[in-house]
Amino acid sequence: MKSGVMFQFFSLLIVAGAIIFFIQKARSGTTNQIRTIAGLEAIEEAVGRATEMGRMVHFSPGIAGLNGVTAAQTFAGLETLGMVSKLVARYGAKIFVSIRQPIVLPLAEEVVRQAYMAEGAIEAYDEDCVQYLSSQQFAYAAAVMGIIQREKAAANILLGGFWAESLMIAEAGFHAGAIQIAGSANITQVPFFVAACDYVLIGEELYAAGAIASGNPVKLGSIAGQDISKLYAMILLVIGVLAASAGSDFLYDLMIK
Amino acid sequence: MKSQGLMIALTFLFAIIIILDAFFAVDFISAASTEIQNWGTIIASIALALAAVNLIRVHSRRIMLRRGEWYNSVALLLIMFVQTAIGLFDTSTGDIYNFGFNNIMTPLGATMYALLAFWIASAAYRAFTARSIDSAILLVAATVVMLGNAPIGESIWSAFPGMKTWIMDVPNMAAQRGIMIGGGIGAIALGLRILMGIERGHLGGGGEE
Amino acid sequence: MKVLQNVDRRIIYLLVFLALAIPMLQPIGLPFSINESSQKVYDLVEALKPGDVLVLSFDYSPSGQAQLDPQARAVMKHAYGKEGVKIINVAFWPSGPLFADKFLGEMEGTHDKVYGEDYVSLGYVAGAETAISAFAKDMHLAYPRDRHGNSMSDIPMMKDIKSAADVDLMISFGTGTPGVPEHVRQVVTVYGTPFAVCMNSVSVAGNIPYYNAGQMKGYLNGLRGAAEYEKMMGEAGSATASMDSLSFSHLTVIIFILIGNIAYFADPDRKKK
Amino acid sequence: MIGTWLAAIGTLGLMSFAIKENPFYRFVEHVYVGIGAAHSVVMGWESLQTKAITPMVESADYIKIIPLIVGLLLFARFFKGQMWLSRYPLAMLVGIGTGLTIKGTIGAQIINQVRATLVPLNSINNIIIVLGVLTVLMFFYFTRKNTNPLFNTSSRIGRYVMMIAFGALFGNAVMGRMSLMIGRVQFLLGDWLGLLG
Repeated sequence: MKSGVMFQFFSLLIVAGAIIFFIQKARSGTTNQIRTIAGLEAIEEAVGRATEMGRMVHFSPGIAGLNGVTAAQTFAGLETLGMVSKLVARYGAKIFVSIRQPIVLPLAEEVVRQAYMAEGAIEAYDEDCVQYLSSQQFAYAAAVMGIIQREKAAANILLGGFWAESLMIAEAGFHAGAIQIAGSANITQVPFFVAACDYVLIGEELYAAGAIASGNPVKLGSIAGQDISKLYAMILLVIGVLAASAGSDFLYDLMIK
Repeated sequence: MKSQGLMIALTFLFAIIIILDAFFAVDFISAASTEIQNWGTIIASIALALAAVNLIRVHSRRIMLRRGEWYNSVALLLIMFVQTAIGLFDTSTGDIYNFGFNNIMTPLGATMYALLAFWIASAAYRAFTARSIDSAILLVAATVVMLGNAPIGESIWSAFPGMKTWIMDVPNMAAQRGIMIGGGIGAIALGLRILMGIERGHLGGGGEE
Repeated sequence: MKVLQNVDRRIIYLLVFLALAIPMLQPIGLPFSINESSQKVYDLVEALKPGDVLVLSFDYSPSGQAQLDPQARAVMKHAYGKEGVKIINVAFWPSGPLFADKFLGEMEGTHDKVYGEDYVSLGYVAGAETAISAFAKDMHLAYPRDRHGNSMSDIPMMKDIKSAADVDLMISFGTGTPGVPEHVRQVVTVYGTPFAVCMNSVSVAGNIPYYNAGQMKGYLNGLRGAAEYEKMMGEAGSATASMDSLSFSHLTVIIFILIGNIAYFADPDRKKK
Repeated sequence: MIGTWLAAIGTLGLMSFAIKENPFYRFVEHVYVGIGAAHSVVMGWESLQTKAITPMVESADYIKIIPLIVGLLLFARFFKGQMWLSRYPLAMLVGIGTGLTIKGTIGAQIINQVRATLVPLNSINNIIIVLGVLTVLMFFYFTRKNTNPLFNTSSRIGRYVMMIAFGALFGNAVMGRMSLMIGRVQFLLGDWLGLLG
């Protein structure tokens, strides 16, 4: 073993072991309880309000594609879209989904159609409710702003990978008086969402929301495994800090062994 | 050879070589790890041309069908071909290539995101409100940091830079570290799901923050 | 109050533009102090001794140029003035080498470093984190030739420089991904190379834990960081000249937030929304 | 001179978006996409020369032919029915990337971060740092009951600590965005119009 990496190596074994174990356990049917995510709970209220007011619900799954590290955010967005459109179909509200990546369009259409089908409301499904607007980041943002303002959206739900356009879209929703629920794993954009939106999903909450909305066992299992890994980090922290306060650096030294 | 199993095995093999090399000093693994990393940079070099090929397909179709603003597509392809040709013959160190880079690409790229100064000001005016404890804390901290960053803050009250430094180095550091540890564990979990063959079709990405 | 909430956005844009432009035409030169993190970058460069190896990594694109160019100019000027320091310019973003070339061109004749003996430009290699890792592991295999087509084995100064372990200081000029986390993961953690960063302001908050943990020894924060570096060098440049604009644009944003909040809380319809 | 004018026209073209989305803006935007793609091709080609062609020609390192061919398979996606071939280079890239992420993250982003937090609780700042890191981790701990009072309190504190961090991020973002515009205004007033000393 190289010097200075022993502790890292065993920690990696613990982290990887926990994650793999819980994924396998979830695949074999064990379910885990997950804490509520306020933004996810608020979706029903937002859809209900849109129904009462007779105005539309706007949804965007972000501007990321299906490749690369940010794809996970798009998938989480689409998973929550399934839940949103089921509620829309159940209440008889209207939804509009804005798409930036052409490759995401067919997936989003399918998600919405399936949701209407599951609610037995396929005749109410409007084919034009999912639309590709533009591939260019700011042209997309401008188009979304236009739609939100024209239609006076009652709810604005933004869940996925967002970049610099986040505050433009959130500003438009705020000005239209919409209930805004937003979330992204791109931490740099979360501040703008917090300042302009009613409910915000912070970072990994987005993935958890996607896993809850879809009930995907692999993702739920992975979350449980990650939690055990966080617990491991917390335990190290507590022991190390108590030791350091008592004047002992044993863990501090052990960690670079 | 269409088998997904083979591809997952390949992914697994490459990843495991790099991981083993990080922890164990074995000569042939180290050599293999160096070699495949250099292979990775070769494949990534070729991948840089993918966007151009994609643009040629999309825009040549638009031009042929005279669809939408097809003349913009002509402009796009024209400048792409000309600049590529200059770059290939003159290399990126050449004066003609740098003329295009310095006078077209750089100002346009810089302006694209400069517009954010406008958007952020307008959002500040119209949408950023302290309507919950969360957003109130955020806006107060943000204001202090802004006054700590801008020289005028110091002129107003000399304590602002110190307050800013404290916010950055204490509460901000703690929160960002918590996020970083959680995110790191999430990244490892994603990696494991890829290696287990559960998560498919990922390719590293990146961009401007 | 309703009027306040419905001001045309173009008027807001115009006010921002004026807040930036007027102080440029009529500078007042408000004083500013030096942040400790910037001082540390300066001290790291200042402490380089003859024979030390410095790597400058250009990891930004035109979008980040407004903040990174002044930083890079100031730091390069400082570094190239240090006698006997060997400098390696690399890039992990495709625009990086062109920026490096631009500054080297501007500095021609102001320093006595000789290409190949005292400094070298290795250029860009694709692959982001993979390229960074390959470079740190074995520079000769990662860069068989330099940016001008010279074979690496023919470059005298590279004879004794093999991996990141031979580097005394690495500075990255970065605005995104790949950037700080990638360098920390593949260079600092593995080889213990002292590392400092010149970055855009948006990236600063998220990278602070690396600074606290000593993985990043110092950093410059955007345009303000560049102005501080110019001040430490004793040569006011474009960044220093823009500090008044920075002040008034910040003031504008703060005032906007205040007015927006007053209008919001004074709006009687707010509860019914 | 011509260069400065070109740059100024382009800059104004993109800035016109602030007034209204318009045809001139779209034209300039297309030019930007075109030249950006060209830059990727040129730099990709030079990187390929450095990494594959030089070693093969100068050091007879013929094994580099393997990644070269595998890399070219990336273009198989543009031929109907051959998409699967382009997954091989991706599988390799993802393998390397995943390996680097896993081995890099555990040290740099987890162990070293925990280690740097092992401070004695002898000052307010240290207490805030330790509690901050712990409560933020608690906030992101998902598999638990909603009624757990320890978790509920701590994750609320974690949330507030994060809000301060987001405020810091916000404040710095304002500086970053303003700096970008300062760069353009300096160019327009100085380099182009020559109004700045």
